[in-house]
Amino acid sequence: MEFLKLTYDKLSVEAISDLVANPTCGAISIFIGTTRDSFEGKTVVNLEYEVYETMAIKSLKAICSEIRNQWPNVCNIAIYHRLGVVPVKEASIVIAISSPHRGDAMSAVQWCIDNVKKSVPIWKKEIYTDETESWKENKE
Amino acid sequence: MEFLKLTYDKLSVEAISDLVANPTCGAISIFIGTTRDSFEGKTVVNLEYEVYETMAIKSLKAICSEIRNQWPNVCNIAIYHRLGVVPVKEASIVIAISSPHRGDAMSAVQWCIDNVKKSVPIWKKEIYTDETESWKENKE
Amino acid sequence: MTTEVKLVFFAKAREIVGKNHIIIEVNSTISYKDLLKTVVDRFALGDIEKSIILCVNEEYCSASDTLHLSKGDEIAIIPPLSGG
Amino acid sequence: MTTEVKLVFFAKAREIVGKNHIIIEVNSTISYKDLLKTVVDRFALGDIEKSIILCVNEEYCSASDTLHLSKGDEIAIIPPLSGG
Repeated sequence: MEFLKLTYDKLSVEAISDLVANPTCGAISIFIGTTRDSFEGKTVVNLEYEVYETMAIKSLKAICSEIRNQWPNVCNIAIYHRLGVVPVKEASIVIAISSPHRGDAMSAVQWCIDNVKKSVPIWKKEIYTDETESWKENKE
Repeated sequence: MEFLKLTYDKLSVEAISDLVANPTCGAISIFIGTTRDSFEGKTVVNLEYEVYETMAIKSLKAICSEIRNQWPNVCNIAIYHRLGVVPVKEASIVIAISSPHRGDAMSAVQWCIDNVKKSVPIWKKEIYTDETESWKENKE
Repeated sequence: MTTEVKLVFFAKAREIVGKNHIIIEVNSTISYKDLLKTVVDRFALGDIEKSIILCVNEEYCSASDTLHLSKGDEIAIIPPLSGG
Repeated sequence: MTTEVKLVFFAKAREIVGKNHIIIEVNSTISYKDLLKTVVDRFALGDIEKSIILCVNEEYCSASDTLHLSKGDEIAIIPPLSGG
């Protein structure tokens, strides 16, 4: 199954992990992106995410299909992205994937986060203590 | 910091994830090993872990040192292994590693679970519905 | 021939334009480059022109596309992504 | 010269022996292979002999080691691992 969500609520790693758990699966791999407190020496006070919602859901679905192509043994996939203000240290994204053996879940999560960053229309703005702000750009 | 624990209690993914979260780290990678409900067609009713405790803690510490050698950017490491009876679908191990950028945390977790399975003196016995039982052996 | 399409703006583009979306009239057959130029000129997006990508009905376009637009099509102005 | 060491058994080995640990007297200088043979013979571990590894004071030994044991050393009988 697939669990995709864009939400203004705090993300619960436990709940997302429970979603993908399955008695036939021995492995769950999770990636959590958390917000950092500084950028090039400036202190981040606040951080906001914005989304192109309909297209984002479409891209997330496309990512899930491609994961199932590449890793047919993958069992469940959850991709939760938080929107709006995200306090420093809290999760902006949680990806959880289960599979019978660990290799599949781990590779799939790695590919998944790379491709979420590349293709899902979501934007982050950082606001610094000196009152400047900046829209970020994924590079990795 | 390092958080190593061998415990008879249920593992909380949320609590372990919170342990390694850090405002300078943008990424947390987590691996969860969960118990499966069947083995070669037999239904597993019960599953038990046993440990050589002092040596296990020593091996876990050695694994952490090696992670810090190989991935100097890794921030916090948590390795929690559950002991005793673990119900099907629940976590037997949770590994969580944080790092400023995601590559380090993800590679380190992968290396960590491989090496926990290889070198930490912990044993699992599966008990089946037909009342047979079997001590398992890590192969992967 | 022209048609009415909906432009939707995000992130930096939305801040510059000051609106989430606007209906405009454009040629119904138009090259990607001309559409981009039209949007950039009309909404003063010159500063971010080089980093913008256009989507039509939630699909990324490429710079070599010729677009055939119909009334109600949604054209999104997509600054560099920073999700995750 | 002989010395008293503590044998500790785990998993299948513990089940076969029926005890967690036992104090025995062994030669204080002994090859890994002789020590393994002594333990296997004395505790009827023939069935799992090939998969056992011995640890001395929580360090894995290799089959080519010559061990120098002192009173109180802990020798662990380690069946194949299955943690994780």
